[in-house]
Amino acid sequence: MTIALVVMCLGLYISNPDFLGQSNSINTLRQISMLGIFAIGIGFVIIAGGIDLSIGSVIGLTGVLIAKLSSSQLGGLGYPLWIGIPVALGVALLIGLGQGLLITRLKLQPFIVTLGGMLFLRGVSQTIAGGGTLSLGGSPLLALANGGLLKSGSDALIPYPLLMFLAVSGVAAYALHFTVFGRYVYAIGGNRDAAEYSGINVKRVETSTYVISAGLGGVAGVCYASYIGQMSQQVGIAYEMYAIAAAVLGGCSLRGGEGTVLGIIIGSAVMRVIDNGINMFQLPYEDADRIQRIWRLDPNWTFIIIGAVILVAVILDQIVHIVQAKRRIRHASAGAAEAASSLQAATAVSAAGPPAARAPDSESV
Amino acid sequence: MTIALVVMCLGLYISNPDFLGQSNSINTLRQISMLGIFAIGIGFVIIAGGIDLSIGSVIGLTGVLIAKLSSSQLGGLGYPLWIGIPVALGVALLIGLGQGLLITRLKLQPFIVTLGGMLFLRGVSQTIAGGGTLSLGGSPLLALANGGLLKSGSDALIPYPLLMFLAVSGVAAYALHFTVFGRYVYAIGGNRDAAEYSGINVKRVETSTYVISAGLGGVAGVCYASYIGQMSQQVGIAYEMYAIAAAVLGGCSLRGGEGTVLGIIIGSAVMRVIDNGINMFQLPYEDADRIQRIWRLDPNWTFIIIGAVILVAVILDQIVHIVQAKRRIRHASAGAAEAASSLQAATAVSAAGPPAARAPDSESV
Amino acid sequence: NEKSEGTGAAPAEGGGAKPKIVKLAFVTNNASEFWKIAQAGVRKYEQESKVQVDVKMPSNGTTEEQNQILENLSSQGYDAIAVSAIAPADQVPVLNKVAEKSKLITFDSDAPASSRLLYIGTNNHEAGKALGAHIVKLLPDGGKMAVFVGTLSADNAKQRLQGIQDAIAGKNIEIVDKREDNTDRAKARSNVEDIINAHPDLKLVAGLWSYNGPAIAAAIEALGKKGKVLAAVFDEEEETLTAIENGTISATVVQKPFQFGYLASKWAHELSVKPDTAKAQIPANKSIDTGIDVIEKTNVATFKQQLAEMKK
Amino acid sequence: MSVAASAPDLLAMRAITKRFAGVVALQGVSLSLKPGEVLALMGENGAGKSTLMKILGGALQPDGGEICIDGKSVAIESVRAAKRLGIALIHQELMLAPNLDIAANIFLGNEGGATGLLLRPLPKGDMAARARELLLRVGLRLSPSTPVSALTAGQMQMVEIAKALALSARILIMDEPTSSLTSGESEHLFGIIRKLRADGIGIVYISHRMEEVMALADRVTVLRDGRHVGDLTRAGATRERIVSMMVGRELSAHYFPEKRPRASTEPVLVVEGLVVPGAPAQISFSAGRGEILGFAGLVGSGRTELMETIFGVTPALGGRMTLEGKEFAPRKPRDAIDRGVYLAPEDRKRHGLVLPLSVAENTSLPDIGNYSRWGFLNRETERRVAESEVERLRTKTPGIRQPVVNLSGGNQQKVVLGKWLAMNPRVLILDEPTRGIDVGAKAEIYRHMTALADEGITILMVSSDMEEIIGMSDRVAVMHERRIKGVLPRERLSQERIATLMTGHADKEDLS
Ligand SMILES: Nc1ncnc2c1ncn2[C@@H]1O[C@H](COP(=O)(O)OP(=O)(O)OP(=O)(O)O)[C@@H](O)[C@H]1O
Ligand SMILES: Nc1ncnc2c1ncn2[C@@H]1O[C@H](COP(=O)(O)OP(=O)(O)OP(=O)(O)O)[C@@H](O)[C@H]1O
Ligand SMILES: [Mg+2]
Ligand SMILES: [Mg+2]
Repeated sequence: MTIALVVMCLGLYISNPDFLGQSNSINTLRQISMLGIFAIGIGFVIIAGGIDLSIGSVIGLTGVLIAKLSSSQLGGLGYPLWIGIPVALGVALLIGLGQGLLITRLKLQPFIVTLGGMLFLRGVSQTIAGGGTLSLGGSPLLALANGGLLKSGSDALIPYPLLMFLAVSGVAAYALHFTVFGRYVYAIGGNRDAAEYSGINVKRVETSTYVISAGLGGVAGVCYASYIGQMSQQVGIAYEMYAIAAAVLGGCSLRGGEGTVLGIIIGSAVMRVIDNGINMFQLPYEDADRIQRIWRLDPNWTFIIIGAVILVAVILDQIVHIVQAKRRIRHASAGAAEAASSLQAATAVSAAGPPAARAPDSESV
Repeated sequence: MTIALVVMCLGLYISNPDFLGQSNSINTLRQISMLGIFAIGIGFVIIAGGIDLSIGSVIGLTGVLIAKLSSSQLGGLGYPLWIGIPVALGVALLIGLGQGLLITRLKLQPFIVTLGGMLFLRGVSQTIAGGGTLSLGGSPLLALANGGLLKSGSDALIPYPLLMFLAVSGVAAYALHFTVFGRYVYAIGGNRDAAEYSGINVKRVETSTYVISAGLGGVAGVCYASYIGQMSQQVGIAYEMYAIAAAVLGGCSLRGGEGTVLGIIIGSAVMRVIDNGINMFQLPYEDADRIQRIWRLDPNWTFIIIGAVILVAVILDQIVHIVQAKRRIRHASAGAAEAASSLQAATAVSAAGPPAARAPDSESV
Repeated sequence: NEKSEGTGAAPAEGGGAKPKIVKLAFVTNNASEFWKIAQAGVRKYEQESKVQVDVKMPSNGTTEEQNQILENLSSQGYDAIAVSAIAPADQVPVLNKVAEKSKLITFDSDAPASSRLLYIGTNNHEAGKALGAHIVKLLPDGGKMAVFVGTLSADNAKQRLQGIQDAIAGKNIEIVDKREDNTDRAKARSNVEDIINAHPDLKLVAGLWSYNGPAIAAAIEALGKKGKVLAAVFDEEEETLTAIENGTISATVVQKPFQFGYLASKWAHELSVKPDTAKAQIPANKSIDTGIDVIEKTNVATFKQQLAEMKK
Repeated sequence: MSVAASAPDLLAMRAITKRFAGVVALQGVSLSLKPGEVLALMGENGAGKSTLMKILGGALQPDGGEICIDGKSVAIESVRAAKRLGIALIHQELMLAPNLDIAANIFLGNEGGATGLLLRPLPKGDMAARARELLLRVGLRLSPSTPVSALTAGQMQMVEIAKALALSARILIMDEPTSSLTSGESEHLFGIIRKLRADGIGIVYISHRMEEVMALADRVTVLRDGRHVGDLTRAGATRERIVSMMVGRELSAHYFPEKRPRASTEPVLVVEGLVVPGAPAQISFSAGRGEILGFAGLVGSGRTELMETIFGVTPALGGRMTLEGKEFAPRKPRDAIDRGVYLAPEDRKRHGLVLPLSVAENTSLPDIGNYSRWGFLNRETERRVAESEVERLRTKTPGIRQPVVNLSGGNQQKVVLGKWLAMNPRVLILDEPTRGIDVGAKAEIYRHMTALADEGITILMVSSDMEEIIGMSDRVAVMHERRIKGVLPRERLSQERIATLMTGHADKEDLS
């Protein structure tokens, strides 16, 4: 996937050097950061073999709660942010806990629990916002998404969401790759029974992944509230799909047990660069009247491009993997195969098949 | 889930007898039918252990294609319906084939392939519709969703979509429960490798499930085109979620290998009765001024109710299952204890029903 | 012979047949802030006349959902239904079916081909033209502009855009890009940022849907392009008005949703209880124009005040 | 329940009862264990051995009865509780996370450091070092960072043993630890067990290999149909006695059929220069009509992967095969099955069975297309076939509609065999066919194999059980490091010769 990302960025830069201009780079980094924060959250759940469809609604609800509690505008209660934000994040964590407990204690399917949660929480957002919009106008929260460190002109070179993303990535990478907890997450995703029989408190660890997911959804929700400046139940719709796509592009398998934080970061970047690229891509040309013109993507093609890029990226990625695996096997059998071909090349069983793994059809990406 | 459905229907009938009135019953049945048709399609995929997120976009694309090819309105090409419908359905089948081949031949994850497909196809719809809306005004197709058999007043007692749904259910139930193909679908969902080792052409069968899913998505698309009367890329958005929810409510497991056609029918009915119930539910009361009033659900609560009903339904369903399983164990042991009085008899183990699984924490619903 | 409940202090009609409850419904095309203002109008009328008007909002804003709501209301025997049709041309069969049983009024978005009795609202094409005229004023030397919207396929978006295009025709103003966000508000903002970055010579951005205003204001401010990229939008979101006050957005064209709510309720009620007199009062063109306003820096303060009154 | 002794029992299980839906797995079973004792737990397939041990290991909860450790009554409500009490259990079925490496699996749930705190850092280096030690101890020469998904069943089994050893438990339960190990590796394990015994560890040992029990056990407890039928001391435990207690009647302990005269030498399956994907050498051999060709080799010697290539699971990269003189180049299992070449895989849970499906559905799976008309399931034939296989192999199941997930390990294995026996094989490949199968059923299976061979069916039998290899094979191909080191004809079969070849010491004469 890294290759795909580099190719995309290069292509976009060639087509439009503004792609790597200061302003667009900062914006894209901010977008990647906001997606990445909750994609990492959902990554924990996916690696442990679950799924969390409610994360988009959690993002929305966190923002709506903050707006409701801390906005000084019409409809807001006007409490200070240091009340609004912790309460909203607390609610997010409780949602994760509730869903996690339903899934682990009652042994319900994560898909349906978090689908129910997604709808329910969207309804809660809608009710809190009274079906309308809550404005955060004038709130100091707005500085979060828009400000940052190292001011240069009107831009902050390191937007705060990027800092938060780096912090989240660091902690997540540590937790997932260097702690006992992370080891358990992988073990549960790889073989739940084996984990259970090894004495791991599977339910607790699994529940934690939902708490982490919802918690990071909450953190992302704070960022989005700040970025959008006004909240309604519309915010966050379908975000779970972007997060899942980012995780899967980054190497997570929905069967569980696979994926890395770095991969998810790259997956998030791919998703956001596609989005940004659709707006940035351009081709200068000269029309029949010899006027210099710039060709841009028709907005109707947006989805075609997103879909096609995702498909092409996973297909290429897979082909690279298959070719590598084949080469490795060929290499291992090199001596034998040569001797065989010299022995009776004519009747030789054709050596085409890609016997990637031991299982006849293990899938990847 | 059947119990949940009956309780819901009863409650709604008590609150508002119009719920079972002729007009509402027919409307609700039509809604159930249209959802049920493609929920059964996705059911094949889910039982075989896959997932199809593109079905909503297939529904939209089929409709858009029919409108483009056969509408006599602005933007339509005006070909007769007997060209438009088969072409659109053919395209749907080809989409299913394409996705199925990508998933099985390249061993890509179904989630990401069909997510890419979902976005791509929505873009195709949008491009075909030129970013706007294609009207089917005046097309005889409109009679499909609105007409039916047994006219009574302005209503047809048996709307055509219901007939189609019954036909689809019958054929699907036959295919899934009474044919070798259906057995293979369950085997693949239960253990893909073991199916392969048993000589099942796993790739072919799996690909077929995607073809079936897309094909039934196409059939549903025809119904929706007729029902809505105009098509744009907006039609079908999020329908895959309803279909998956219906299948899961109806007893399919997203791990594969579980589910029945009857269950999916009931799941579809639950989903649609919730939707309908939100509009039908009412409580008459007298307000402070002694004016007769009717309390209805605040529209902002829609999602809360849908989400809550789904959650409550699966939780109750699971509790019923757990209690039943316990009772069955107790029952079995009572019988066995008697039998055990003679050692010989104890060897003949009672042949009672399906027990809970051997794995420490198998999940259901 | 139904017993009236409660204490002895029963109202006069107690003991006789209960007065029939008039069932009235006001069906919007989605759930948004805009309709909260309309709802305020509905509530005001409810208080004045002591009837109940049920407000229904299709949460997803799809035609299918609205059709279902309409069929539902009609099968419950509603006396009058007011609706903002999502896809007027294609909902004619459903609307006509509803009109058979109930008094049907349209508001906000008309369905002239149906047998509705009356339309209350404004003309989105005219509203677009009004904004377009304002854009021409803002860009006397012409220049490039971009348009942002949820989905271009929506009727009101199409009409507003057409209005703008009609007004700027021949004025050397070019629409270089149109971007959809599919109601994702974060995308609404990042689209504006991207497009401003992709077109360094962009002069003006226009937002067609209500939340595009706040998104545009936030993007322009974050990019430090205030004054360099002008903005003209629709509707009266809070941030939009604030942005007009501080000059980030030049103007917004607003409808009068409160009037939709109030007038639609009133007509629905009157058509139900005294159909003959009410029908006689329907104007010949079967429509009541509630008009539009262009809000600029000069009149934004007054408008905000009025709005606050209405939302109370 | 004799064995009175002065020391208090390390472990005492009394009147344990366990019911499943449809089955009473255990009824009032008692068992005791002393420190430094090896207790063999014996019983037919489905007798309740694994269930009893899972209760002890905290993986199942009993419906009744009492468990005492050091004379104190304890409740073992989870695997964690069992570990706290010093109980370690090697499960009959492989229980490893395939996505993790060997070291991670060995220390799963036992990572060390401040216990209880989940966010403590993983002592990776420390674990790798200790894993290397443990691997050495069990005699597995692999790097601790090898992913478990790349291991063979035998290697995984040894990882399981290392994992249990890492716990330093007081009570060690081994549920068929040697079912996929060869004699050399088993011997190695016995060495470990003897050392543990000397250290005062109490060991419960379950196996269907009688000679192991004779060699190891201090005492034998026998279960039958979920009941405790009795204990035998070392002195009183003879093969015959154990077997008759297990099956409830006298049964000849000698279960290998009479060696029959070598069948015709007409070759049926000829393999020439076959390149198994990933293997460093070509493989050639041929198997004749009615021949049982055994494949011996150490764990990981490449027998399973060779069989999978012949069966078309991982198509060959080169070389040539002929079946009855005609080209045979399967690209997928269906190709092989259509030619009458069947494989009963070694890992029944992964490759052999669709666990949620019933006994009948699993039995009919490969063949159902052939006796169904127009794709319509023929349930009647399915039932008949399944019932006759259940009867033939004496599979213990509450009924043919029982999901196989609920059967005991040995009975699951019988279902795997039954599904191929129900069809008409030309070449039957059996990879560890009697893995986890009890003595009575083993004899049964051997009888069937002989009968099939007599009918002219060629059998390739991979086995790690030396007795079985010698007792059943007409010839034995011995593999080492993914090559065939030699093929021994029947007259030259001996344990020593096979063992020499298995460890890579070629013997010129044997290169036939
Ligand atoms: N989860 C379960 N549900 C239903 N029945 C079960 C379950 N687990 C075990 N059984 C039944 O309990 C009985 C005892 O099984 P167990 O696995 O203890 O046998 P075993 O003695 O270990 O046999 P084997 O030698 O084949 O491993 C069997 O009849 C089996 O079918
Ligand atoms: N998918 C794979 N990836 C890497 N190595 C593999 C894979 N499959 C098999 N191997 C290696 O191939 C070798 C042969 O394995 P195989 O299963 O054929 O041996 P075996 O003789 O059947 O051993 P066992 O008795 O343990 O089953 C082993 O060294 C194993 O590590
Ligand atoms: Mg067992
Ligand atoms: Mg093997």
